[in-house]
Amino acid sequence: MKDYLYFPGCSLKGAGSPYEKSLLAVFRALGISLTEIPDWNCCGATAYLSVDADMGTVLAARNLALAERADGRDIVAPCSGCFLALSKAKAMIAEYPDLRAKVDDALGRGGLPYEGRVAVRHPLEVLLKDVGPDRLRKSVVRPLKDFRVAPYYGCAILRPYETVDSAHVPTVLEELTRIAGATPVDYPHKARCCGGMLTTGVQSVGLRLAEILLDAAKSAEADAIVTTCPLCQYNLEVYQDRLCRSTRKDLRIPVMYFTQMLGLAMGMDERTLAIDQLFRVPVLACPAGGRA
Amino acid sequence: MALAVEKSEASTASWEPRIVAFFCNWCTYAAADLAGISRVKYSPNMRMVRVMCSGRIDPSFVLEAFRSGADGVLIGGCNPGDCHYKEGNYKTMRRAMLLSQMLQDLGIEKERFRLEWICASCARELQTTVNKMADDLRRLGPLDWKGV
Amino acid sequence: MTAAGEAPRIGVYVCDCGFNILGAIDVPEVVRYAGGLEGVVLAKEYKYMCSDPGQDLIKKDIREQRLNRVVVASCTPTLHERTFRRVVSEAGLNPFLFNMVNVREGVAWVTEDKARATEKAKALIRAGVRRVALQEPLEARSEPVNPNVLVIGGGIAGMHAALSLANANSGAKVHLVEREPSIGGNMARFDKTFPTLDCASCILTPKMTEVKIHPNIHLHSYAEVVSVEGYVGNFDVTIEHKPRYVNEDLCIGCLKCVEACVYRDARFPNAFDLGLAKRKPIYIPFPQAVPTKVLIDPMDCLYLKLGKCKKTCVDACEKGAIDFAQAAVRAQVKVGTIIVATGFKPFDARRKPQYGYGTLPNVFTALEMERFLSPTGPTEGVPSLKDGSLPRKVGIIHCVGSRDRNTNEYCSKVCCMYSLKLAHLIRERTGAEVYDFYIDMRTPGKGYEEFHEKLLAEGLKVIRGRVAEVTTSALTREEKGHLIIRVEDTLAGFVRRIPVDMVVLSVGLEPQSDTQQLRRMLNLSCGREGFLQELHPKLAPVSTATDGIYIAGACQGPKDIPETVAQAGSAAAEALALVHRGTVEVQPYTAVVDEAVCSGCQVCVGMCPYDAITYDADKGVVHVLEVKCKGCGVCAAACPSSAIDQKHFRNAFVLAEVAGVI
Amino acid sequence: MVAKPKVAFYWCASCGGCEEAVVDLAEKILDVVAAVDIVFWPVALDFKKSDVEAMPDKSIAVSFINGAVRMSEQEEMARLLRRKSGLVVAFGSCAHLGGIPGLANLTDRESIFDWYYRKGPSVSGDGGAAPATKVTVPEGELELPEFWDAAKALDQVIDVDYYLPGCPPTPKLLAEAVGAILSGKSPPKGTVLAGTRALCHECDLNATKPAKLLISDVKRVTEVVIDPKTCYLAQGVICMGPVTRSGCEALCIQGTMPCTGCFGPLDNASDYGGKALSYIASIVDITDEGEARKVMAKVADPAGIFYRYSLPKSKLGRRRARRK
Repeated sequence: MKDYLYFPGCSLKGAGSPYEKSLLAVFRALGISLTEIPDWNCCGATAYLSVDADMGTVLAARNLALAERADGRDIVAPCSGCFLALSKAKAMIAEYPDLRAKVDDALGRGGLPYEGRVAVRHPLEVLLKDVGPDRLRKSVVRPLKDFRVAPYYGCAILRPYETVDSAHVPTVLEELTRIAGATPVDYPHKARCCGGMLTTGVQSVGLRLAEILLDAAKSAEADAIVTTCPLCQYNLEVYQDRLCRSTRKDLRIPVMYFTQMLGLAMGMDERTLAIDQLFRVPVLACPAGGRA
Repeated sequence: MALAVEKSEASTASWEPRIVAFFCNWCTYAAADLAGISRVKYSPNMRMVRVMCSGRIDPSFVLEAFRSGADGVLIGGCNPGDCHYKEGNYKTMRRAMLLSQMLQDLGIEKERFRLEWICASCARELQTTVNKMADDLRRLGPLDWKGV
Repeated sequence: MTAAGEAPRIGVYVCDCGFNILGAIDVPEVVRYAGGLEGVVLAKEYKYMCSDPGQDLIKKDIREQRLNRVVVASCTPTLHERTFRRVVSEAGLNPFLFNMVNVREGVAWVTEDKARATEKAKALIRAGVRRVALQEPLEARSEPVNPNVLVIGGGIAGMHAALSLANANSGAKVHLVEREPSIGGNMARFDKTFPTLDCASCILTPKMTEVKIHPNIHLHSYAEVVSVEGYVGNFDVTIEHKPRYVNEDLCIGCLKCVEACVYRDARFPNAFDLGLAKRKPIYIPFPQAVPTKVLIDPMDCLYLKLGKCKKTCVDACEKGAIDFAQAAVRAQVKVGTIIVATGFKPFDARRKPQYGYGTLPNVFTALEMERFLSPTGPTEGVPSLKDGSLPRKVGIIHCVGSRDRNTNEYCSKVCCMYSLKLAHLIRERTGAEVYDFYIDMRTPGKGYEEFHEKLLAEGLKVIRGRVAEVTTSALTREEKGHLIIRVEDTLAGFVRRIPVDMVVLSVGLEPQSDTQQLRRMLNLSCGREGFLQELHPKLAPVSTATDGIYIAGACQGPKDIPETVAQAGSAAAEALALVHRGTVEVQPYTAVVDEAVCSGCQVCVGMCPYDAITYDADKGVVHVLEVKCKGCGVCAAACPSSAIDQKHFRNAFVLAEVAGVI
Repeated sequence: MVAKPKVAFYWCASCGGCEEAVVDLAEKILDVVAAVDIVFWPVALDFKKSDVEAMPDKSIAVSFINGAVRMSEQEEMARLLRRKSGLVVAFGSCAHLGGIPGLANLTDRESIFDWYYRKGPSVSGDGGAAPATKVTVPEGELELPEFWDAAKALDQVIDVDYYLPGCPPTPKLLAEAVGAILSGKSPPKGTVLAGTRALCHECDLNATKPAKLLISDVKRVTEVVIDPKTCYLAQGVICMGPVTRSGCEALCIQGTMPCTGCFGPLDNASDYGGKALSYIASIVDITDEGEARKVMAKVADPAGIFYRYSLPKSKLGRRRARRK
């Protein structure tokens, strides 16, 4: 089985820890080892980017360079923000020589060469392309029957690089949902902004976007939203009560990670998958808990 | 047949490479026409000699060009499979492979002799090819061939 | 010394071409320089060499100055070499003692710096003069032209060309090849045509019938050209007829077989209706199909698929026309000229997923809408939603796949007009409120802008802006259950969300998907968009780089019906001109063998793709069969003894040119 | 009795094979000796340069000079003989085209000295020693011939009347040439005293060529067991027959050895190597670029193969002079 380097990034070590727990559990169960990139640093996304874009790129490049030095295996970057930041850095450095010079200079001072050899992968890709639907299906011991899922991709893993899936009509999460034995519901917002960035700035707008999403998922009669991004998960989950009050609509719905969904289907318990750390624990029609 | 090398009057202060280009009538010469019609500008260092098919180009033409003062020679033909005469360009391809090697053995850098497939609608490709070659030659400097 | 023996007296003529050359090159300086070149007795500048005065100037000098060589430095030889060769021969000089130097396309139009352009022009003229001094008189060969013409494609272009040719009664037989079971092309799918809104089938159907019955036209429907060998005047064409499993000669199109088919109801998508309507395994593509013959789809027919069926169709056919044993048959025809009219393919709307084609209900392409609007179409002329109800609001999105870096950068030219037409018809048939989303409204053409005005007067809602997406993502109660079109209204300056019931995508025109194979088969070239390349965009719009092959209609680029018909007419005229002349001039650039030098090594024999070289074992030398030689010169380059040379492209000529340009 | 015409033989940069060719005249040499008076032949007779200098100008009827001109001394002798002779015949490939010594033009003096006097594995000592044009000995300072940067064919230093091609010329051609010249039936100046067509014309194997001479691979003699009854080219073995002047009666080919081109180019050939290269590349019937590249790469050292005997007389003449 293929092994990978692992770039957790800040959020998986913080608010996104359920993501990390479930991810590691699922990958371990599938016999895939993830080795943390030694001495990794901030991916350079968001805040840094808005202060000094080049420095943001350099930060990302350092992680890539460290990965090359480690052994050059593919990097798995679960957080959408990190995934985009690293992919973007790799692409831009390859395209713009002057940027490349800056990067070389900066890393050079630390005696760190950068060649751009390593690939940046998203866990979804790894699951569906490397492991493959067949092995996944085999690993499912408890199909999540009658569990209606609203797949939610967020923005970053589809745009601008459509490496994971099409930005307009993505289908991988649906496929994974079916593999887990659950039912994907169709709704038009699956790749739209969750409002995440904005809730910290222009909150009214951010919350409106979250509301649209939750409303759509609810009216599609989903039992849960399954997402790929810690920020989306957080943003869609924490404001639910407030939105219910402000909009007088029932917008309460569990928001879980795709790794948690898969883990459940693989028969893992809620503690292992840190589902108990979610605000709202999804209610499964089928018996919960360890292997049946 | 020996040729007298006649240097051109217009004496430009900075040295400019001379590229002799053999273009096939159907693809690359047509591309050059298209470049003209579409006003696609390229380096005037390249001077075209039209032949009906790139397969007409006798390697001796190329040697003669270098001998008489060319700094670079460019051959332009139809893409593989597109030859107006079915397979002339394949002969050109093989001759060019051998010739390029022989020229390098004689100390003529491979940048100085190029074979490019440039189709009738490839005005842009023509432009990039010619400009790049001119730049390469400027970097390499004059060939100024001296015989024995 | 020249081939003719006497010392060269060369006249050099440099053309200003108005300001085209004069503006970019120091012409007087070039003329001064040319005057001093060896063998040049006079060098002149003139405003337009190709004009009558320009031509007379040359003739006069040839006569009075006893010029025996002429060089004209002007545009590319592909444009005017013929002209000037004619000129010199009219003055009694052999046309091949003329040489054309390309200082317009080759220098003036492609060079920034005037000084360097002038230097380059001098070099090219120097080369041209050295070359012409060596050139020798030649006789152009002429070969007979087979009067028959091949027309590839039975759309409006192909049919019009075929009829124009056939009506000339030139004795020419026209072979019209259509790969679909019926001729008519895309135009047969339309209900009305812009801007006159006259009924497409009313003007098309008679043409189709005429094609069928015309004594001078041999219609090969449901057939494809599989190979073309030979050259102008003498093409050998292989046509493959696909099996209809129905004997075309016996079938009278009574359709009894169709009624009798074991399949009670039509359940297979009908290609002519783009799959919107269904048909049986045995069918005619559409009521007015020509030829009006049924055919069987082997993928659907029980018998052809599984080998067992009651074969009720066979019993139903009084003529006994049904023939399950039928197989593809190949026919050989000889023609002298070829007209390519293979048309276009509509842009695949799936390539713009944000518009929801194929994923969202009630999103259709314009061509599908044409079928909905056709009285013989799936909805008998009244477009309706999937649930059968009539749309109350319809959005038409322009430039789908066109003027777009991600798909096609070019403008497909006809979409604005057909969108307006569709808007009018949809409104007329359904009473729906219609919105047109456009980037620029392009309506050049007779009566086109007036049509636009008429539509605006009718209350068409036009919104200027490239549509961002079509979505079902409703934000308000009103939007729920509708298709929402998100667009930045570039005139109002804000983003609009317009809920509609139905969306029509005005897809652009693309080259047929097999254009590349066709191009190779016929030795043509394609422009960067993939449409077939004309010889000259202005002066030879229907000719191609391959003599005797002409292009008409949308295979050359997007165009509307009037333009297509006009092109088809001129292509027919070009072909007829050749037929009428009866012979073609073949450039005498053939290979020649110096038998005193040839060692008979036979390297050349294997070089010639036309088997024009034969080995004479008795003499131990090779001979070139001039009629077979196409003049590529590959053998000359390969000849180890330099015993083979190419007329007009002799080693000496090329080397003289090389010396000249350096 | 009338004085017999005087004849001189001289060798420049050569292997001595041409001298052998003279001896190979066997008994015919007696006729020659009977017919002429050999006044200078360093390899066989003891004459000195001063003896030649003493002769009146044009007093020698014919001088047969073989070998390439590589050193100032050889040029000096060539000029001297030119002055003293009515006719000068470039004798053998080296004098005719530069020959095998001409292959030295694939490099230059500096590189040659470097290898032979400094870097070569067999060089011992400090490797400081290298040929010089002056050397001081107890008796005083001696002047030595200069080793040129490039080798030349004879007619690149003096005017030549006739050429006898071959490495070496065949006794038959030599006899014919001598006969023709002495009998006064001398051909036009500059004539190459051999065939006028390429070798295939007189090669027996030419008849065995297939209808289309196309090959899918090129082989070196070491790679195959050549079938002596079939055209070597048809077997994929590179043979210079098609580009090379006839006259040798396909001797090598009769010895199951493909022609290597010692008789050199035909009168009107643009460039020997260019032509050889062109026809080989042309008959290799491969259209796939990758495949073609593989096969073409098997033509190792194209310059060496195609200019084996004629580099100095080729269009480019030598490897590009090194930038100072």
